[in-house]
Amino acid sequence: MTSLKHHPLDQLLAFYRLMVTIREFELRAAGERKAGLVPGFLHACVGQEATAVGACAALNAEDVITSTHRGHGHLIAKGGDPRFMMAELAGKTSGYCGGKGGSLHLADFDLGVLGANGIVAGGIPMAVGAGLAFQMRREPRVALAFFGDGAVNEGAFHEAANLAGLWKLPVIFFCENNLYGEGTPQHKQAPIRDLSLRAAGYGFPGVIVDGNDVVAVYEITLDAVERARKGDGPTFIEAKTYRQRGHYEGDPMIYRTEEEMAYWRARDPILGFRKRLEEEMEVEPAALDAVDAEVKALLDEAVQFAIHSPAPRPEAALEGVYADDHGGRVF
Amino acid sequence: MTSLKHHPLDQLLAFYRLMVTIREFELRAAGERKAGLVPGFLHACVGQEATAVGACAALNAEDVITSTHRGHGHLIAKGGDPRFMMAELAGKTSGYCGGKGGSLHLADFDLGVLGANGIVAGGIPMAVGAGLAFQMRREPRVALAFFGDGAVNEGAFHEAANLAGLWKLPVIFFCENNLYGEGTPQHKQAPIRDLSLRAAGYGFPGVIVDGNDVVAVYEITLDAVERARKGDGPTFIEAKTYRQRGHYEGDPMIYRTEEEMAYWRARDPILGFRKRLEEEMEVEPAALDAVDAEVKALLDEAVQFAIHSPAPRPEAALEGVYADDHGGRVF
Amino acid sequence: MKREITFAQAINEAMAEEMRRDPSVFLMGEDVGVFGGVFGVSEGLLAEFGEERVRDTPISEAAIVGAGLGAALVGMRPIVEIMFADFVTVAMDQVVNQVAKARYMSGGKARVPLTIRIANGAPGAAAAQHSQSPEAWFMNVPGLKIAIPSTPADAKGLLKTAIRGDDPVLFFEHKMLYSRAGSAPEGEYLIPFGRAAVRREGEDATIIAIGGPVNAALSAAEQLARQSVSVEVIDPRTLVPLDLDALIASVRKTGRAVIVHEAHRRAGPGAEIAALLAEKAIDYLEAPILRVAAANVPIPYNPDLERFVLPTAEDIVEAVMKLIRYEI
Amino acid sequence: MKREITFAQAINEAMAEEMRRDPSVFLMGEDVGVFGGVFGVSEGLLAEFGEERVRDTPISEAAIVGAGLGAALVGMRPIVEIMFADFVTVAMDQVVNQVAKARYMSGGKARVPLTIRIANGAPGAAAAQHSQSPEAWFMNVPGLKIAIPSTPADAKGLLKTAIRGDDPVLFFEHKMLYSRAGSAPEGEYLIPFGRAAVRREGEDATIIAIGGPVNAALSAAEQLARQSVSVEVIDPRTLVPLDLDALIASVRKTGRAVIVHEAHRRAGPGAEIAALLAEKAIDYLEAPILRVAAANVPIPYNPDLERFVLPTAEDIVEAVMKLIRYEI
Ligand SMILES: Cc1ncc(C[n+]2csc(CCOP(=O)(O)OP(=O)(O)O)c2C)c(N)n1
Ligand SMILES: Cc1ncc(C[n+]2csc(CCOP(=O)(O)OP(=O)(O)O)c2C)c(N)n1
Ligand SMILES: [Mg+2]
Ligand SMILES: [Mg+2]
Repeated sequence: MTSLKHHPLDQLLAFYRLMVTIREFELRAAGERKAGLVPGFLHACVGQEATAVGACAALNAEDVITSTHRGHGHLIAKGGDPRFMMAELAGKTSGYCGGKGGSLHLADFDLGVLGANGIVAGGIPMAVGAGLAFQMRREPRVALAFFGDGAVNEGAFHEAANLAGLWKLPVIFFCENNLYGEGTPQHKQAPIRDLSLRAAGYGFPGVIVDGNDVVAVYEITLDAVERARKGDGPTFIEAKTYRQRGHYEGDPMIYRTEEEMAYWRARDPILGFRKRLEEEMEVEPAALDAVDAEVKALLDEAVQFAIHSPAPRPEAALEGVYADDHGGRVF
Repeated sequence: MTSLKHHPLDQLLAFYRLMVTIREFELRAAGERKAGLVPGFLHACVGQEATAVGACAALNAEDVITSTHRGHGHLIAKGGDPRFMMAELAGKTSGYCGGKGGSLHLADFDLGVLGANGIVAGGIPMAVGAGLAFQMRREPRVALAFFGDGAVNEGAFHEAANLAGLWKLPVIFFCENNLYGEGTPQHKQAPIRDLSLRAAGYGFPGVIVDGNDVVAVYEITLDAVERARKGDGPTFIEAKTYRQRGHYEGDPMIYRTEEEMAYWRARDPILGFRKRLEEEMEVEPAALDAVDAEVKALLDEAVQFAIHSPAPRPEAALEGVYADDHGGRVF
Repeated sequence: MKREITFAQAINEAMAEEMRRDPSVFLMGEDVGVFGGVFGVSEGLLAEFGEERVRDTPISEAAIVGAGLGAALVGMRPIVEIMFADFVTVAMDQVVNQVAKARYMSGGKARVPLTIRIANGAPGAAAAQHSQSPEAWFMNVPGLKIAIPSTPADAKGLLKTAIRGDDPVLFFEHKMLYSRAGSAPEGEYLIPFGRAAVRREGEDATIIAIGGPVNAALSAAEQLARQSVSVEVIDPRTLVPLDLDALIASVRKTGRAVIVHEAHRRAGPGAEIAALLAEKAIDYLEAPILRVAAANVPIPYNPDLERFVLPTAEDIVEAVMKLIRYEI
Repeated sequence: MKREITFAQAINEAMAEEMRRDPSVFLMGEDVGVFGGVFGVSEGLLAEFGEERVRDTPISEAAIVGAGLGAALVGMRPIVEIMFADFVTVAMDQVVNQVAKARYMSGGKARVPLTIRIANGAPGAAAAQHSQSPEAWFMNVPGLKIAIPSTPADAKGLLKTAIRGDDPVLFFEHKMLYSRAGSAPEGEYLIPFGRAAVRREGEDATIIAIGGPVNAALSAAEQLARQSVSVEVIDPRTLVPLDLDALIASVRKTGRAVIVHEAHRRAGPGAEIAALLAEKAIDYLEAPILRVAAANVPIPYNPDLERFVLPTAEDIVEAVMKLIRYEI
């Protein structure tokens, strides 16, 4: 386990706050889905907050990420505003995508979030393209692609990894191996347990990290970012983690055992980190409680913001398809 | 280098005959293309005869292969009749596909040749499916997929390899690494030189063989076949070889040097093997000359057969799309 | 005997019956086994047929479809499930270049008894990558057959025909139909391809409705009946082959045609049907051919926007009334 | 100044001019660099612009298209070449779900200045996997624009517009056009999307011809003129947006329409055009709308069979004559 002492307390507290924000966002979103504010699919990343936060903490504001169907955490970690996120989930005009994208397509180009994605592995080539642009323009930026253990078996991952390895692009392949793709366990999706093994076939390093240890994730991503900025090319980071909730909200979860879930809940990335903050960094529980309370207030506000934001006019459905729609003649 | 002595002379002579047949077929086909008998694209495998012959010799008649755009050698090695092949190249009814497929789509299901393919890597999943059927039916058959070094960067290869590795299917991934995909050298297509490295990512062995040594190819494929039949799953065989002619007939070949070509011509699989037959097995040159002559006669006959076979009626174009075309209502 | 079952159950039953009947039939796809299919369509099949014949796969659509083809070529009758039609894009080469053409390219020798089940349509607030209806792309790919049932009975009868046939079939199942119940025969029941069903008879206009929106068409017809407009509703059931004769016969009778589907309007299945009518039935037409279909924009997430984009019963009523009122 | 250049040279020139003008424009694809493109279209570009901006790629179409999208999203203007239209199938998800929808899904925020050049059509005896014309699939995918030029001048003018625009464009180049010469302006020359070109004026019938077969349509018109049938030939040049007004105006004048393309007839681009005419121009029509297109079978290898399947000038003449002789 990495030591917390090497890191400024401020930063550690920021990690904590972000992880709690993500957790709280997911729980609130799930609740609001039941309550009817959120109409669409939700894929919560509860249990995986450390990967999002650790990885994005290693990036600069100018760096970009591509995300997945389970992307709320990535966006929050990259600076996303829970208000605009919740409003998007509610399909409101004030949402990140004006209500047209929903959870699966959250994007904020200003924050360098090129988009969540409804297609497993669909966003990975995009990250490679961003990395290519950065390399061509001699910009010291990197692109980080988040994806799951299931995505590693899609052709798009493979082609993208090969291209990035070949051209030594500043791209980080960040795999959140949470042991399942929907209801199918990872071991029934690939014949290997350590997916980072595949990196060797693309000519770049593959490393494994405890995905529930936010500092470890941060440190290992920093290394990869440095490599990428130096022009040494991609790194495949495999973060071993676990999704604590269903694949989607409403998932009956018939495919896994209570023991397994309990095992992983005992390794919860937030509770564990909180404990370490208290023990290793001697943070007062009250200080952390205060953070929790602030986050709750933030999320209260986000929900209120979403509720009170206007719904789009139905005709807005016809806008935003093209930069130039030739006066509507393109429809 | 493997010793010839371990193999019956008959078999070695059969290898020789098949390799010469392939070479002769390619040269005649190229000639007939210039002469006008063959209208379509041709991708000759001159220089790669040892891979086709060595690999297919390790298979039984009931085993199946999938092939590529450079598939004449594979078909001949699996028992294809040069007459029906040449007739297909000429677009005649007596051709393997009745003139509808041409070089790119040669297939003979009776011989277990599931088809050449115009799509790079397109046939690999098919081989996996055949292997799946064999496994499900408890048949001791294997499926071997031929593909090139370029194909290894397509998503279809990756997905197919993962599936075969996962399900331990009786499939052999046979990569003919001839150093180029069209005009682009292998080292500009992937960051690794030994593509067999990728097998580890799919949980099965990857092995390398001198693809210009027919006996070595035969032996290594036999091992893979045995593994597959035992239920131990796939093997990735990477055969290092070289295509001596253009990517296609007519290729200006501006992308490679005369030195490189000369280097590989000096390692010609047929000339080398012939020399070894003469030296190690003490075969009389005259005996080999006789084989050459017989093959030439066979190819003369094949060309004549193609020339004198009837062309299809134009309306035949509308036949053979469906097993049941609902009295034509499906068009 | 008829009884009420859901569309999903009908599909389940068709698969189960065919798997019992023929050991070469098997199912593979993502989460079709333990999970029973994300829409519950394959529930119980794993228990009855075991892991070998009800196969959970990796997320590798190209490999799965290609493996289905390979297995079919050596004598199996695979059923491959594509969870959302949007994902067929990752298997597009296998469907278009391999599956569809294997037979023709081999000079008519290959037999490809492969059924690809594809869940299409908008399930509601699923946004642009989980709501598509790409049937028309495949109508443009000779070598495929396309079934698109709208009732449990048709789903059962057409799927059994698809599985037993020797040609590759894309079988589109609209997600909003899965939970709809309807009567469907027990046991052996096969519906031939290429026979449209007249869902309702009428005199004043023909609605040709495809897949999911057949129900909207029927409710539109109901509303129109109250306004004394008598509408015939025809469901082609298979797009390839298409029962053009039935469509022409109806248009000949009514003189007016509205085509309804959930695919985007531009170059959707309705384009082909309209073009065929404009070629073969123009003399019978007393008014323009109208299409009621998804607007030419990606499907938005917000349900109000989505409703605005998708075809509704009101849109159909309006289109029919436009034709009724039309004067040359 | 006008001079004669080939279609391939026109495309080359458009790319070179735009690359000179804007450093964010670059080209990537299989063998576009050292080889100069398998059809020679990018000859000389590597020498002028270097390996960074003229990039030979691995055989990984999904990654290439996706990388083009990613680069576009962060400010580049990539041109991606798909060597044969048949191969766009392996990149289908990227084109359909990512490229086409990126802007809409982000609420109109993404800018996707990406041009995907695709060689379509049958080059002769190339068989079923190297001869396809899949334009119509993409007409059914909102978010894309589609250009399909038939002359060197149009190729140049439309490609420059595509590269400079902020929307993703699929740019279809018929392989048989590459070596055809025609006059084309030197230097700056941009053609707006959505403006059809009247290639020949006429009174008796309208031929709407798309891409490669525009030439066959013109030669059919020539033959028909000798039989005193005056035919108007219209080339839409872009399918999305489509210049429907121009098509309607012509049909209004002639009363007869034949649509010609090399895509398969069923659900090809002509289906949409016929459907639009059947909706908006039915009152002007004196005869059925006919389509002359590839038959609904995979493209066969044998050249005689291929000719039988593909649309020819004779087929067009026959279709026009059928309309001329048509009596209601
Ligand atoms: C191409 C494609 N196939 C299937 C799906 C359906 N699907 C959505 S998420 C998912 C599982 C993804 O697993 P993984 O990559 O491990 O991510 P996780 O859900 O575990 O975060 C599947 C199969 C999809 N969205 N896209
Ligand atoms: C999907 C796809 N992309 C591109 C092509 C064009 N193409 C045909 S062969 C070839 C090179 C293949 O290289 P490799 O796999 O090494 O086989 P080789 O030609 O060397 O035998 C390419 C790019 C194709 N046929 N299919
Ligand atoms: Mg997972
Ligand atoms: Mg090669």
